[in-house]
Amino acid sequence: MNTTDTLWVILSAALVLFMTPGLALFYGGMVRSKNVLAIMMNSLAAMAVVTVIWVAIAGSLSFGDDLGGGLLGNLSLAGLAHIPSSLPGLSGVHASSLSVLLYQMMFAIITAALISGGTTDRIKFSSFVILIAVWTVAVYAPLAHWVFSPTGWLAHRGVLDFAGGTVVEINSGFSTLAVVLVLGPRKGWPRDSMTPHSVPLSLLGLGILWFGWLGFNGGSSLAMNGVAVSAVLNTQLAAAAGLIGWLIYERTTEHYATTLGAASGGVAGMVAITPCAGFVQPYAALIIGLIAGLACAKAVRMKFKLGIDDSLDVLGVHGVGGVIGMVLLGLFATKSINPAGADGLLQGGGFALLGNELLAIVVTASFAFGVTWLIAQAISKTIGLRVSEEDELKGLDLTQHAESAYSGGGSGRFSS
Amino acid sequence: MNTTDTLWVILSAALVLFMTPGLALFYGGMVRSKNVLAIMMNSLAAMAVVTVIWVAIAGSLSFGDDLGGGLLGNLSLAGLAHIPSSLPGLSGVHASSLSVLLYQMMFAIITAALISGGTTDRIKFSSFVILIAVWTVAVYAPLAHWVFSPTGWLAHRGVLDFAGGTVVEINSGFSTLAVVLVLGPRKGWPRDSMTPHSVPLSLLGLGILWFGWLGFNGGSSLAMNGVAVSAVLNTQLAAAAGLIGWLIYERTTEHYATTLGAASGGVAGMVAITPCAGFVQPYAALIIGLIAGLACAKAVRMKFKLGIDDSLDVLGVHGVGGVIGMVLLGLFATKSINPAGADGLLQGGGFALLGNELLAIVVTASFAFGVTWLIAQAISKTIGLRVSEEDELKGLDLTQHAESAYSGGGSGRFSS
Amino acid sequence: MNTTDTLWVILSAALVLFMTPGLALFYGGMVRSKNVLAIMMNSLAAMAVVTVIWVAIAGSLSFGDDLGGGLLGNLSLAGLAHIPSSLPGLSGVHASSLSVLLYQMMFAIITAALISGGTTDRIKFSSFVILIAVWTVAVYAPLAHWVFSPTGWLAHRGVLDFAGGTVVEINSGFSTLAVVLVLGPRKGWPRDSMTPHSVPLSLLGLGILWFGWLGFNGGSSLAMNGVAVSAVLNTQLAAAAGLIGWLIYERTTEHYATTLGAASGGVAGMVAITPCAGFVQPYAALIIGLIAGLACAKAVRMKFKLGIDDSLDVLGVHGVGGVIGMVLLGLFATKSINPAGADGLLQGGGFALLGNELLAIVVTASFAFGVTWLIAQAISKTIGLRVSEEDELKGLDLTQHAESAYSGGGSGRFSS
Amino acid sequence: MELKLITAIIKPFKIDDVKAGLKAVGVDGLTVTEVHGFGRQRGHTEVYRGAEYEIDFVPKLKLEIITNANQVDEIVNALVASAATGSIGDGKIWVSPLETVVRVRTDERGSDAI
Amino acid sequence: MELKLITAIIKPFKIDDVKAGLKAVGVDGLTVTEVHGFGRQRGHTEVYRGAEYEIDFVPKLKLEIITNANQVDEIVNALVASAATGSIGDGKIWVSPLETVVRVRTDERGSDAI
Amino acid sequence: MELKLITAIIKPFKIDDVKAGLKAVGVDGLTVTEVHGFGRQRGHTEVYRGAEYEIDFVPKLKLEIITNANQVDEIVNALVASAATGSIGDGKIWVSPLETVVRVRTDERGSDAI
Ligand SMILES: Nc1ncnc2c1ncn2[C@@H]1O[C@H](COP(=O)(O)OP(=O)(O)O)[C@@H](O)[C@H]1O
Ligand SMILES: Nc1ncnc2c1ncn2[C@@H]1O[C@H](COP(=O)(O)OP(=O)(O)O)[C@@H](O)[C@H]1O
Ligand SMILES: Nc1ncnc2c1ncn2[C@@H]1O[C@H](COP(=O)(O)OP(=O)(O)O)[C@@H](O)[C@H]1O
Repeated sequence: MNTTDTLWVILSAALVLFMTPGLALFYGGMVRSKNVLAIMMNSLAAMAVVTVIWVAIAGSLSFGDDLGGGLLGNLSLAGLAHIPSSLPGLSGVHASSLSVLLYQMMFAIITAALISGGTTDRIKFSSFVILIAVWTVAVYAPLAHWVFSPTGWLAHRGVLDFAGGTVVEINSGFSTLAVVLVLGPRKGWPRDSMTPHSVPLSLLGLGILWFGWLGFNGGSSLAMNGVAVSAVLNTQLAAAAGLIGWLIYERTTEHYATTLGAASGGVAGMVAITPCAGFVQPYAALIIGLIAGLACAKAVRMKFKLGIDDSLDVLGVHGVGGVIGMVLLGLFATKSINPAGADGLLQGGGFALLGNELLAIVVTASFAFGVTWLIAQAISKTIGLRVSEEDELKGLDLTQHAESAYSGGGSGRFSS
Repeated sequence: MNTTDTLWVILSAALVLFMTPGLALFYGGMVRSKNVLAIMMNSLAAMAVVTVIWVAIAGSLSFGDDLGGGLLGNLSLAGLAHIPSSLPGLSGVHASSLSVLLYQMMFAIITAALISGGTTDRIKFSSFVILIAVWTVAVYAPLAHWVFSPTGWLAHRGVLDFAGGTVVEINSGFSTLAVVLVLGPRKGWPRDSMTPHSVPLSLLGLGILWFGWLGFNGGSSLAMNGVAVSAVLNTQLAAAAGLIGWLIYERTTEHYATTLGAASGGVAGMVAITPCAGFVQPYAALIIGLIAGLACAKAVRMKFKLGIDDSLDVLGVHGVGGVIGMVLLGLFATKSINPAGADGLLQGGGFALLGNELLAIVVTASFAFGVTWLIAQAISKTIGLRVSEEDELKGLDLTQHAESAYSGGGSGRFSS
Repeated sequence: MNTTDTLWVILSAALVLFMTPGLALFYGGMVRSKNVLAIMMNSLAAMAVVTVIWVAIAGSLSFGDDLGGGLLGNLSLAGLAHIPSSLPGLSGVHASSLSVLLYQMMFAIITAALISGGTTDRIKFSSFVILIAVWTVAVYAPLAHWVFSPTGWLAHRGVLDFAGGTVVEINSGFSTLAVVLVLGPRKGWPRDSMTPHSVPLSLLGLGILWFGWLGFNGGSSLAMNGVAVSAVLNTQLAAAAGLIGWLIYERTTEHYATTLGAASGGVAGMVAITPCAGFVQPYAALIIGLIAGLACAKAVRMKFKLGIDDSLDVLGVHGVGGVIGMVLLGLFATKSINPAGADGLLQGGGFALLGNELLAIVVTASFAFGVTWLIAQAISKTIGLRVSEEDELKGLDLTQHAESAYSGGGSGRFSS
Repeated sequence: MELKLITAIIKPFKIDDVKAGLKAVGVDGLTVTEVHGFGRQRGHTEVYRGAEYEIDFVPKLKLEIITNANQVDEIVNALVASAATGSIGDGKIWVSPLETVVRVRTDERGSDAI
Repeated sequence: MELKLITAIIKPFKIDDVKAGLKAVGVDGLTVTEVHGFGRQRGHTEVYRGAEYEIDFVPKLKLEIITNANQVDEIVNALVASAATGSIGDGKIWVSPLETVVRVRTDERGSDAI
Repeated sequence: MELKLITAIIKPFKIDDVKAGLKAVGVDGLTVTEVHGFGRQRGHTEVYRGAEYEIDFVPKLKLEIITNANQVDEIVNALVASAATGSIGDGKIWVSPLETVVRVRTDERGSDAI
């Protein structure tokens, strides 16, 4: 065990863990004040439930010995009781295996939490908990095995994905789409005004996400080396360029530049750089971020035409941004940054990598959408996925959690 | 000096430092809007006053050369001017001594800040400052010496406490109880409604606490090694299980699951794992967290019967959670995780460790309660501990600090 | 490349990055609710625009090969495409060069963002963006070269500045003064009430700033060693002492102690210790912090007499605090903490260092003020620096960004 | 012409419907206040760490409309029609006499000021 | 039956007492607004980085109660009894005439609507 | 002595001027409510991720002043003088009859209670 590498992985794990409360704030600020606790609670639930499921089984399904064909890991790591000094296929990694599993746990948590951005304001709390519990095992773990474990079939084919363009971003985007289609739009959407109740809360969330994302991408080198430094730098560059791209879109098409747009652009840039962070040069990171900012700004405006109430744009930002990142990785990847990577089309590597990336996009989107749709349908048909109309009107904070986010005080209502 | 170990300790110090503003938010959200600044100011005061006192004297009383019998350190480290390359009894530690003292300073800060959770809404600011200044020297430093310095009498007897189940958790719980008994309940408690003015602020605080606690427990290995990794992992597991435990309690006894309950459960789990983090296996961390979540949920509901206005449940969460952690450590500790530890009852180690842990619980609770009660009485009898009734009604923000937390603007009141 | 050093620098870079959203909150809480998004957006803009400009050119102007006379770097590092294994003059640094450039980028970002504290509530968003873009090249980069690059003329003369007392603090203070003089005061200032709309937001910002500043100063050793530990410790001590100093000023002259004062004092202490962090002993850090707290508390009260609406006191806190830090460094610097430093007047080093520090203060303040004034004038005379009176009255959130920070919900206004 | 003040308490989520209903009868000015009502409609329970609070105040909007006396009936009917959901808590309307109305901008008085 | 509107300005922390006092005389509906009052009661000073602000607006609650004319005295007395603390700033009560009251849900008018 | 209630809707940023104007004519008590007005004055547009919202409710302050009838004209004129900016949306004033006024603290009634 290399202690510096382990320290880097542990630090990155802490940063990724911190992203989930950051996401809770980012999302919480965007909903109406009657639903802010409910959506934050979804993130808290992910922090608790996914942790337990990861330790119990999902971590092992992802990183245990391959059961065959690169399709799934076995239960050798279940309970994290007996951890080999290096995980299957990761013998080149000198960070402690346990630290790697801890770090990867944080990815599963935030990916599950992302789904709440689509389902907010109407999903039953208990159903959300069941949804993400099943989904972590049935959707997340297989995808993580395919891509993040070197023994997985996509990784084995040569698919590159530095920190989760597929497993985290495309997966969350298309999984959310599936749940949203089963759930239906919010009552009153899009006619009623559903403005963010606290944009500063969302900007704070963005700040935490940005901070954490440096570890999210940086830590994926699983070692403190030049690749890690590049990954951190590229994340910063793509966030900046994404922010600028989104604002350019707004200014040129709609004559204003919003703070929520800036925040969303920063996220879009970081989403897109996620698969690329340790494989591309700084100039490419700027291009990738800029394109993602522009494209995701456009994408989130299309849901109104499609009539899909993906409330906080998980598909538009994470799904679309993830696809963009994977495609552009096929163009910009270069071994000069990471010898363990590959050269993309524009780096003289031909179409091989691009083909692999496209395959991974299609596979991830289809698998995530399909299986999640089945899970959502099953829950919907049994215990129900959605609160009653009356409860939705009153707000989920009161009706799901018996709480008000903000209260004045006296008589439970007036400041005294 | 080992640079990686030092880096880990410094990073952990920064994370623990960050927990105190996190606590200020966690607490600040739970009080009425007229008292939010006052309780946050208590945490700020701890960050300032305890820092100075620690450097001047308390750090040396805790970690200086033992004066005899393991009861107190001498003043060899006062002013942090002449620091030996290893602290007394810590020759196996290769992180810089100064970094260890810095890291330990952060523990003293947050422990002092925790007291404000019981005394909120009615304690005079100046009295709070004097209280924690004296308390850091008279209560915290001796306890830290007994348990955290290997030359302290409890440590020497074989008491295990990884990161402060006694020094931080039981200590803060019972110290707060003492101050609260001297102070009396808030005017109107429990009849009047005193609902949290901003639950999102508390959830943000929880997010920061969770993030920081990874360093709080992880750093206590004072080295980047397998024990540190275990400690971080166990903290995450206990937080998750504690959150689940608290919600189970709420759902089964009161038919709802609240976000404040989830946050409180996460804290309860982390409190209980604090003494255990580097000594137990992952499955044990889950059990410890779960029990703490259930038990603390029950405990906070008992103050109404006892008529003790421990306003934000420092005793119910930190006192009770700390006791649970220490007891369960006596059951679950295992040398397989940490050869420098011991085997608990369920790990074939017999009753030796359990006995030691029980002794430490009793000693810590009695000492903290007793000495703090004397300090609080002395202040109460001299300059007074409590604001006037009128000031309490108007709120401490206005009357202690001449500020309003939130204001509309124009004419000092209306947005313009 | 030393991996531990690199890890420390990367971690510090992340911490400094996090300070900018922290600053956005610190500032955001202090303005009226109609301008909170606008001022936060200024920080977001700095995170995006300065990043791109740094990579493109400013990083190279700062740390590229000296063009002659220590006045400016060349474009050898432009685009961060070809990075030597050590930067000019920094051959003793073993952290990766790219990590150092990343870390330094974060300094440029926050220094630009600081300017918004003076210009808030009335500056046009587009003009602010242009201002900081030009300023990063024309003001920040030269100063960074002079002081932070060992090949710069001030550094070469023997000026000591550990983490930016000149480049960050004095620079931001006097640059802001220049813009504010061109811009003029806010409509209604100082007659109208302009109370902070959310002090808890500011306190949260302070918490993040304090956390991040440990890395801001600590990382400036560019290595994990005893100097880094001292720098982190001294930062904590000066923050604590600054907080206490400011409160002492308030209590003795105005009979109250405010939370915003506490927060401001913490910042003042950290500003003043910034140039000194790795060069002085703990007792000196306490003195420096205390003096800064007292002096900056006094300084911010003088703007009313001078009639200068430096709205959130960038000059009073960062300008004055930076000057104090540089002067006191001339007194307290000691080679016993950092052999690469010098001995100050009180440490038997004579007037040499003090003279250098005074020179650096004068040079920085004049250069920053002068060039920034020209830039601000140029913008003011062309596209204009300030929004219309009507827009200022309505608030910048609505008129610059088409957003409201807080909204109730239904009909865009009332919670439903 | 005599002037009246119509005050209506309504459920917040009906504000858009009510605005439309009022527009249809020619009302193009009104003032809205966020209020809390107490009446037959049950409130709700909130729980924080086991402490239960019965909140019987329900959020409502209060609308104030100044109008000529001859339009009162029409407006009241429009309010009832657009604000009613049929469930408890739909609110109240009351009408009070006015003696003067002034437009601040122009100092116009009476009907002209509306 | 004639109808009246009783408006009361009270200190916020008295709301529970007042609610109880009103219940005792048969009032089971009212509407509350958070307001700021200005009067004899002194406000307070706030200070932010040395800038002092005199805030003379004091938080109050405004209660509006529609009732039959014959109950006005009883209700006003109950208000006075339950809201008074004896210190400056306890507030005011005023009574105004009403011409109609309507229950939105049922379109009932007059006393039936209360 | 007859009593009246004067209600004024004003632009929020005029509150200090209005307070001064009222003091000059001897008003030393009033109650303020934050309200939203809808009228001729245009609102504004907000945009969040491309979703545009027209907000036509404009923030206003409502002032309520109880006074003796013989002072009504003077107060109304002072209000107009101090609240007017000349641009659309300056607000309205209306005057209503009152039947009683009570000071809660002392149970004084009528003019003495003001
Ligand atoms: N006597 C009253 N005086 C003033 N307002 C009242 C009165 N009674 C009811 N209200 C207002 O009307 C609202 C609805 O009344 P409620 O009794 O709940 O149902 P309904 O309108 O169906 O009779 C209340 O929330 C309150 O705001
Ligand atoms: N002339 C007035 N018109 C309207 N409201 C008033 C008037 N005078 C006082 N008030 C209201 O009554 C409250 C209490 O009045 P104040 O003069 O402070 O004390 P008191 O009620 O003891 O006379 C004020 O805060 C204000 O809300
Ligand atoms: N008919 C009305 N009833 C009640 N309030 C009104 C009415 N018309 C206007 N108002 C109030 O007066 C404010 C100003 O009215 P508006 O028509 O915008 O401009 P002006 O005062 O110049 O006529 C509105 O925002 C609203 O609060």
